[in-house]
Amino acid sequence: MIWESWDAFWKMGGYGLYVWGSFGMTLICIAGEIWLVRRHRLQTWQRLKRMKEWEPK
Amino acid sequence: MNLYYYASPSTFYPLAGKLIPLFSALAFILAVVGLYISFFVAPTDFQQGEGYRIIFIHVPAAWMSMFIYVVMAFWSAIGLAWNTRLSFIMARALAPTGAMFTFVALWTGAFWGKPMWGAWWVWDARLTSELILFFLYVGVMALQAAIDDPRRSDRAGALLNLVGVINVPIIYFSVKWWNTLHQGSSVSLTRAPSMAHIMLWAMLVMALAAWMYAIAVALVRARSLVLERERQTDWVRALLEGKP
Amino acid sequence: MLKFFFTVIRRDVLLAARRRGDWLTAQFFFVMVVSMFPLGVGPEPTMLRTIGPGVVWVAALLASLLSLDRLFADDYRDGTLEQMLLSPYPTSLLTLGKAIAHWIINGIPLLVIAPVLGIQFNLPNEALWMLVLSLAIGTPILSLLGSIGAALTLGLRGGGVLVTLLILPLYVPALIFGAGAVEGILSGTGSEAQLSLLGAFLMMSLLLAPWVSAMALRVSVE
Amino acid sequence: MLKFFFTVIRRDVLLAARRRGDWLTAQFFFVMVVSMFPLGVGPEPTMLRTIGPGVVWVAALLASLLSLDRLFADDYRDGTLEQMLLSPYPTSLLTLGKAIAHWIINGIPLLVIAPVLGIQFNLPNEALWMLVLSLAIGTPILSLLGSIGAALTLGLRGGGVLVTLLILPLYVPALIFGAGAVEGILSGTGSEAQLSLLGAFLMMSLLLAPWVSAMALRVSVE
Amino acid sequence: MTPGMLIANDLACERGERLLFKNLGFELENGEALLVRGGNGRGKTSLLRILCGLSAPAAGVVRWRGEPINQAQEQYGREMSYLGHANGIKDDLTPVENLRLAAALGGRDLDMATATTALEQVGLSRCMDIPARVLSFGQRRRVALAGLMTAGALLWILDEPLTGLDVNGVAMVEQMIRDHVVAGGMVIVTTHQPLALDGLTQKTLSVGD
Amino acid sequence: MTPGMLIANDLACERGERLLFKNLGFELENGEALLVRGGNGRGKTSLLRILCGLSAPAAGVVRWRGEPINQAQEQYGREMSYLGHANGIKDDLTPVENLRLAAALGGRDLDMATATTALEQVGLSRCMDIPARVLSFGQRRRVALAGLMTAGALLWILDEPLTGLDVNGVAMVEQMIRDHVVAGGMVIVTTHQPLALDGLTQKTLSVGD
Ligand code: HEM
Ligand SMILES: Nc1ncnc2c1ncn2[C@@H]1O[C@H](COP(=O)(O)OP(=O)(O)OP(=O)(O)O)[C@@H](O)[C@H]1O
Ligand SMILES: Nc1ncnc2c1ncn2[C@@H]1O[C@H](COP(=O)(O)OP(=O)(O)OP(=O)(O)O)[C@@H](O)[C@H]1O
Ligand SMILES: [Mg+2]
Ligand SMILES: [Mg+2]
Repeated sequence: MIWESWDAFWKMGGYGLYVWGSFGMTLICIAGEIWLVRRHRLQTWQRLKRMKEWEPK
Repeated sequence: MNLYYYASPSTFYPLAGKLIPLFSALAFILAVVGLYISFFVAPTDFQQGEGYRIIFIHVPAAWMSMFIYVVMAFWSAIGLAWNTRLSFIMARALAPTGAMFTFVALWTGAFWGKPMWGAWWVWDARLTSELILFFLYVGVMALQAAIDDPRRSDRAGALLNLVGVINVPIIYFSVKWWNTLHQGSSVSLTRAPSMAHIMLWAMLVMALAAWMYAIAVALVRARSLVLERERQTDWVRALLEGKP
Repeated sequence: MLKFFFTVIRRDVLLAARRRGDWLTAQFFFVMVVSMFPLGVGPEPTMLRTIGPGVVWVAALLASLLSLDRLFADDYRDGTLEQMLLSPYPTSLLTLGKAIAHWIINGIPLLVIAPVLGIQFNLPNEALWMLVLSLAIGTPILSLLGSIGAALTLGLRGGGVLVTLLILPLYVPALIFGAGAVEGILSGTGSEAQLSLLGAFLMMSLLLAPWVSAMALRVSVE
Repeated sequence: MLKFFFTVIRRDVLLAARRRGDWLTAQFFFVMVVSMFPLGVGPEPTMLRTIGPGVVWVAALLASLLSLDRLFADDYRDGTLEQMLLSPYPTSLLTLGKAIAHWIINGIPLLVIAPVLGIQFNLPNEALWMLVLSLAIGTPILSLLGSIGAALTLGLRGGGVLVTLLILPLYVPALIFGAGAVEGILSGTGSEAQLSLLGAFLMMSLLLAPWVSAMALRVSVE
Repeated sequence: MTPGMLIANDLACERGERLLFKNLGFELENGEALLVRGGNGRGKTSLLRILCGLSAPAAGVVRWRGEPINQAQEQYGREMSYLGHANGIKDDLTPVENLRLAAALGGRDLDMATATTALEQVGLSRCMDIPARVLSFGQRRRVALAGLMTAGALLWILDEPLTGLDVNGVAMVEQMIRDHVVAGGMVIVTTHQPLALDGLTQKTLSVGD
Repeated sequence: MTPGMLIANDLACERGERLLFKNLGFELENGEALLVRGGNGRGKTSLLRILCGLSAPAAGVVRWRGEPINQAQEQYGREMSYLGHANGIKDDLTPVENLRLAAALGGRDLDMATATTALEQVGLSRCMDIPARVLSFGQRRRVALAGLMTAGALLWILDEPLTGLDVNGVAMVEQMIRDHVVAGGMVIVTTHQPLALDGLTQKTLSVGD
């Protein structure tokens, strides 16, 4: 373990804001993309299903 | 409509379905390992202190941003040459992920620059060309979004992609050269001196994780697109009976 | 009456929401134009800081100018403008509503983006705030004055020149006061004077522009 | 074949001559944008001289972009584009012709105006010449690359701004080499390198752009 | 319906160097239809635009309930509907949204159900939720007609309402006009196609030589 | 006229979510006219655009003299004329200039006199030198028709050529088509109005359900 304490870990030697700002934003971006992708998939599925039901036969 | 035209999406769909969990798992494991190395194994940099740890996310993101653009252009070229629907779909599915990585590279770069250079942004060659790459991504996505007809939108996007990929190196070198010409810039990219092996490894692992992640996300997106495009076919109709 | 006014606004915002692509594109245009300048003039930070406010303001002006030419033109082409002119309400209400909608759609996003661009030019924090403030007062002026130009261009074929001629000079005070306010911060000379002049200019355009553009519209559609 | 090509050019020039107003607008826009800068960034002469070439180049870029969105759009709306596509000649001839016509209409006037604007920025004589020269090589690139964007966005709502978004990043090398050539003169570092790179870029666009925009046009009209 | 009365006196219209028509006048009361006739380019469209107040005549005056229409803009705007060569629908909105917005701009409320019914009546039941831009030429015209129906105006001014309509569409427009006039409305219409309006009080006006 | 032959096999067309038509086919030879029928929004315009090569079918192929049209673009472009819902004339040019430019773009020479004669034939003798923008709806259509006449193509593809034309105009178009077909030309036409083409070899094609 190279960190003395968790506190030191979060402070990152004074660079906490920048390091966590970077990693945090990356996390947000990735989580957001995953959410969007899944929503897109569900929406497509539902829309296609609806369209199939409404189709004039 | 020949068989080959339709056959490939219908085989692709279930195959992608199987591959997605695999790539997601790989991405996750690699990310965990990579993060562990970056934060708990890699030592403090003697010049930049702990701030340098941003590199473990910044460099993989920057690599991916460029790599994905090239892959997109590759699929676009194939699509235009052989008129295969699946290639267009792949090109399209990659764009948002590429843009996301570009954004992350810019963001982390800025968050790195502030402590290192004292400015969020300087007009350095690399930064500038990354910004332009971001514009290129946004352009492709905006164009595709603006066109309703999928066929037209695929082709238009692919053409723009190709023009872009020819231009990217030109842009990169012109920007680089532009920057060295004016010696006014008081700061320059301070590279970490001979990076320790461990750092290199962490970066590689993280880059691999990003790569796996990109594949997984693009496949999910491609699957939705395939469903949408092939909705008239029997296999999609049969599929819709089941669960998502 | 009020309902008509709000319907006009709601309609334009709805249409913009339908074409979200267009709308985002306009904002990106703003970002890109600003980013082009350093490429043209070179990367030197102190010089960029000096020209920063001016560049952002000129780009805002161009962005609003670009989106303006479609303010009435789309409606004119598909015949909806005729229908709105035939509605029982005063035309100046229509023009005011459309100008305000234009500001909501194109002006407000600029306010959000501007500080980010300011950072690219290394503007200090107070200057960033002043940039947003001056744009907040200034962009409605652009929309209002611009609606006059848009109305005039409608009918007069090749009246294009006339509009650029008429409207860009009218924008000049907004540009000078707006960019001046930010530079006042940079140079430490303060910026109250410029801000209040900008405010007065806004009031004046708010009072006059809707009438003038209503008249111009009537003439153009004839 | 050649006749078709020249007819395309002649036609566009004729149409521009008919709508002289529109045509003047683009030139005015150029002048206005450039003149707006001293107002926005303040009157200091040395600073103006440094930013001069960049500002003129960016303005030229914007002016050519503005006129681009109508390169094919007008013909598309009234159905003449369909007719031209149905003609027995290759589409790339059409796109090349239209790009050249665009340059004749919008590029050449810029060359004439640019030195006058350069004077406003206190550029010395050799720099003025270099400005004209670099624009002479650079503006055809803008027309050629722009025709790709215009073809891609044909018929899309808000195509005008979208063109900007697609094409501005591609213009970057032209901007850098062009403005760089002039600044090379100002700083005494010479400008042959930039000029030859600009020339190479022109050659490349001349070879590729007409084909790409022909393909794009076919895709868009579908 | 409320009584109304449109009177045109001595109208003249000049376009370019040419006098399209002059000394043109008529009166129109409730329950009457006015058919404007004339070959291509005789000035029918120009006349209708004058009648609804979009352009001013070179001479003469148009009165609605005795008042010149440019002075009674508010009331006239409420009681008159115009359908021109352009359809006046937004490409980016669906037909339903188009109807509802048009109504709101005219100061009326139109609920979803009424709008849907009107669109069904003009035969667009399958195109309710696609943007108008992808509709065919005739379908767009039908959206405009549905708008006319929901506007509930007293006076209709229709410039070639039949362009692009198929046979059913033509019959539908004829029925619409007939119903409106029988209910006491007023219609001014121009068309080059035969329009079967037998049984109605019809006036005819020829424009141009 | 030179012999020609247009064959369409198994065409299908998809728009948005909907299949407009499929398995549509026909053959057309010299001296034959093809009437495309179908109500609003059935896909007539979409079919004609496929036939002239402006858009690609979802399935099937169109052949001109045995070759797929996208491979024979040059020849097909020379021998085919298309008139769509849009007129294809420039608003800022006079009718004469419009005709001459269109001819030049098609690789033909058209002298002033011929152009003037064609315009007189379609009844535009009084509008020769005003910009097309001020012409009436029907007059613009007539300019497009004059362009069709001067093009001298073998195959005409006409999408509702009668819209906006007055009675004389309709008779004129009928006569044009008749003359062209009798002289050995080929015509594909769609319209909602009755079109008197008796005495010609006519085929009919119904689009959509
Ligand atoms: C917004 C700001 C930034 C952007 C857009 C950016 C962009 C990039 C790109 C595109 C790369 C990959 C280049 C390659 O692999 O050849 C990269 C690598 C790198 N960046 Fe950044 N960067 C930014 C800020 C910074 C800052 C502030 C630092 C350090 C103080 C930095 C240090 C590095 C290092 C060390 C590499 C690895 C170089 C290599 O692998 O050869 N970057 N950056
Ligand atoms: N500036 C002008 N110079 C000369 N003539 C003009 C000008 N503006 C309009 N015109 C003429 O005025 C007439 C306009 O007529 P209008 O559009 O009212 O005809 P219309 O009866 O509606 O015809 P259509 O049945 O074809 O729609 C046309 O004959 C046109 O040529
Ligand atoms: N994106 C889309 N989504 C749904 N439907 C669409 C889409 N694009 C086109 N359509 C439908 O395709 C049809 C297009 O038909 P087309 O224009 O060929 O009709 P048409 O037979 O020429 O009709 P008209 O007689 O009215 O001119 C319309 O019914 C339209 O609603
Ligand atoms: Mg008319
Ligand atoms: Mg049609």
